[in-house]
Amino acid sequence: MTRFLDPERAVAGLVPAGGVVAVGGMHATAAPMALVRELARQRVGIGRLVTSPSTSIQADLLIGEGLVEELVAPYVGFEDLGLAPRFRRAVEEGTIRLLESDEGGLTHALYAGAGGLPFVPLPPAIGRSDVPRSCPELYREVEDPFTGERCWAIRALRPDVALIACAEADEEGNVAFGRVPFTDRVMALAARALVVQVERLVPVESIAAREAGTTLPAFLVSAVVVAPGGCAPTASPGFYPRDEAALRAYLEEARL
Amino acid sequence: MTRFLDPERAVAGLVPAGGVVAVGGMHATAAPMALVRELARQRVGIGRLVTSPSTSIQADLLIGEGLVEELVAPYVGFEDLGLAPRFRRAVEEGTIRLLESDEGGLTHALYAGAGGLPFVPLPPAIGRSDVPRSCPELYREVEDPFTGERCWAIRALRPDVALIACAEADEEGNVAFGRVPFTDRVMALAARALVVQVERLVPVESIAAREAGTTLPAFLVSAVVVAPGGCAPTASPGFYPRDEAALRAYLEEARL
Amino acid sequence: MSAPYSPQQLMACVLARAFRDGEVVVMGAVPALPLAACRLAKALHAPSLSYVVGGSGTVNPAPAGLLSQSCDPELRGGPVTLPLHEVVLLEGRGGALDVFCAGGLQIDASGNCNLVGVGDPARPKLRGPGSVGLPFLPAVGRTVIFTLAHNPRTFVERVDFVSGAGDTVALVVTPLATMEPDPGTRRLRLASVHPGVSADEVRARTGFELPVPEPVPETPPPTAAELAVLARLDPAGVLA
Amino acid sequence: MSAPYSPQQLMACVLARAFRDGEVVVMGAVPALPLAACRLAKALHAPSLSYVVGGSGTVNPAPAGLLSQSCDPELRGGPVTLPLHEVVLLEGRGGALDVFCAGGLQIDASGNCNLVGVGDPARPKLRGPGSVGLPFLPAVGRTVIFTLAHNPRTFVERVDFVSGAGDTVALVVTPLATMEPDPGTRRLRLASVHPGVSADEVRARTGFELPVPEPVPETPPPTAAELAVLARLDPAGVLA
Repeated sequence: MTRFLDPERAVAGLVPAGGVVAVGGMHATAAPMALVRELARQRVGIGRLVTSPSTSIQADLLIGEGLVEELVAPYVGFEDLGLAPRFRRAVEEGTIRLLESDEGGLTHALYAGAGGLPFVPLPPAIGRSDVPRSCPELYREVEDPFTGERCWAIRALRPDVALIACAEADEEGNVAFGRVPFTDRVMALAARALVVQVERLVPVESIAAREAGTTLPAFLVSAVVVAPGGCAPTASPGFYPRDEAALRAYLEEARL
Repeated sequence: MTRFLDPERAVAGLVPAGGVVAVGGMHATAAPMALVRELARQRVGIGRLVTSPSTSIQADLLIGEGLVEELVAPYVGFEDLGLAPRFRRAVEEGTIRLLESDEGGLTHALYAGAGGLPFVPLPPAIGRSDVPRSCPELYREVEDPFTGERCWAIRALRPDVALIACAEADEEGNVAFGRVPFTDRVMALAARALVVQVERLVPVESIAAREAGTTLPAFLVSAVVVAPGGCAPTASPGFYPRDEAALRAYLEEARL
Repeated sequence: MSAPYSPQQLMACVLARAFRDGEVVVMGAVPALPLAACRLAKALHAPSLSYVVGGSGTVNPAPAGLLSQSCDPELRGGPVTLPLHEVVLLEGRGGALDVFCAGGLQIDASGNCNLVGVGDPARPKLRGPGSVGLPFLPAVGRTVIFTLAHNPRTFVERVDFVSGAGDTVALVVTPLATMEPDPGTRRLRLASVHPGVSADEVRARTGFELPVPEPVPETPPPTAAELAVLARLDPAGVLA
Repeated sequence: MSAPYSPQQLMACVLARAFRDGEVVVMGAVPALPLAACRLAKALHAPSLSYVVGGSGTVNPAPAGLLSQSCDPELRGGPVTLPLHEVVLLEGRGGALDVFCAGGLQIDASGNCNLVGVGDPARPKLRGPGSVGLPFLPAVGRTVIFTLAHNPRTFVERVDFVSGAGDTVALVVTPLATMEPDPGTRRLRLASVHPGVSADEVRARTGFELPVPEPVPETPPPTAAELAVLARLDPAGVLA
């Protein structure tokens, strides 16, 4: 059953210390910042942080707090605003264990986690890059049993908990994305527990009026955290744009 | 570029003789019957027919016409109305080559086809059934390069063309499902060409107002066939229910 | 004194009682009976039960009556619909779905189900629809089997084809009786006979050797509350 | 006589001219320049061009200005949005997407792109954002590389890390020049210099040996029509 919790209780109750934590949102859009800030406040150690194919402040902040031991993130940056300062420093100084990965591999690895598939072979193109051979923890070669050819495969990722931001929830705990889903759906399905931060509560009829595939049922949602404005300084589609001034201020401080 | 064609031209122009043809719709809902009937009318030989996880008249009719050489269909039947007579007879008399398959395997095989993945390992549970070992054409064992354990894998399916039914298209060729997608999205993405039968044309703004993931862009749609009522006797959600009398009449004739 | 009821109404009650609050149930083709059971359970003792109807992916639909098509457009009544693709993921993953309602042309002493056919699968005497989602059965919490055909052709010592393995079977419900696996041997044994049915009759209509407990429990008949809910859910009398 | 224009406006024109009618273009982070190019091409010579903006999955968005965030909520303007998961599928599949707009911290003589960092990847001097979608580059029809940094640190003989292989590179566009692969060796060579730039300057600011054709073609400057469209697309002057 879905519980309705404040950020403090959701993080304390559902994010295991040293666990595999997935954090959604792409770039500076729909990052579950109310939950991310609470992770920092409670100083929850993260054994492995798994992000969307492109992540930003939601990862940089946790890395900067020294909470992340191991990172799976194909892109950490701030797009037009620049590189991710704390991520950059942690990698350059060797204070984080970065598992090199790619967008397609990560997405398929979460698909595998969601579907109980042990691993997923990747398109042949991946072998032309240096990514797979630089991370044997995630990528290994396998023989295609149909053709006999070698190909690269990625291991399934199964986060202990996923933290994502959606627009709305109803009182039963059903949630509506109310936005482009990015890869947050498969991240949600792959995780053993799911905490969804929402902008507001709506009647159940409002969720029911949405089209198939744009909502998630309560039975997949461990906890709903109602946090209006909780994506800031990232954008919450339909509610507010990214707060560029706040992001610039973060970057300025982070670069020190 | 998307072409707007009648069923006759769509089938003649886009369904290669002896090719791998995928036909969407689950059970007696959203079957692209206008296209299926045209396949029968033109007597297009189908090298391999790939269906949804559960198919009905859309496969039984083509099988009954003697057009299907090889079949990948985890379920062919009419639910409460009974077994699929022509499918049943073809298998019992050995006039069709049936590749035994399962719902999960088929879905993952289409995912692999859509993503350029050579094959997909399946959850360990599959090995407890007789399905994988009865069809080496589709299922083979592979060693997990991460754990060393053996598991079953399914080969990617890449149809030459997929035929699906959606609710609406706009004049550019963008389409809106307007219904539960079943596995028709991944079938559409896996195919080299895509023919979408729709109930009606709508303005482009109408498609644009739909949520992400409930539509397909014109660049994936080879042809749109406007065929009001074209799912009958199966249901077209939002337009008409299944025509039970017509299905019963079909079954009566098919059982002869 | 209990009110009159049909075998299918009793079966719906037995299934419903097997669902626990907070669980997630998934069902396949021809969903009328498990749909009735889920809605009954939700109305009476399991308000937080969730159920997913077959290929449609609809969660907790509450249509005006009981539907016999798993992809009926009328199933839209639920608050959420999962694309079938995602239901397939959850079935394979384990941990998300608690109960799988299954059936078969043949069901054997180990609880294996066969939807492929009777006889040599390569050239069957009777070809069934196919295995659909049953191969993933062992990945779901537990399996509940129901069938309207309690006869020696359906209940066989060994299925001709294993569509879904009986590893997680917890309960079998027929118009005559209920069965459950012996925790030691995992073979099915008689668990209860429905009112008015004898253990001998059940054994005679079962094609494998069916252990019978002594004394034989009787399946509790539908309560007045259960029948009242069923009457409301099933105005057309699909289960009557 | 041509009107005044900025280097980025010229680059947008060069990119736009490389897109053919009916093609599908996909772009990644910081999409302002390729977004301008796609909209320019669609307005002038490629009305059936389709473009997919980065992580957002939006197809053919036409926001009020040029956006620098690939997941900006303002990108909703397009008629269709594909979930990123499906864009990933199409990138790997091949045959669906014709042009991938890429870039890099380093770009080498073979057209390989590096977004991982400078120096030993295990302990880099400069860590970049990461490889994102570039490893799938060879699966997409052809790659078009653009960068605002034409200097010897960016254009190197061999990247320190191959994020995306240069196998399908067709064109490189910088503020100084365009390059293309030699069909025989697949190494990049100078294709054209922008007006006012000399081949010597380009060679001096390129960190690998750059073959120069004789005579050196000049990149055609933006036409009045191109500049008019750009002015309309980019009221805020992002490319100015």
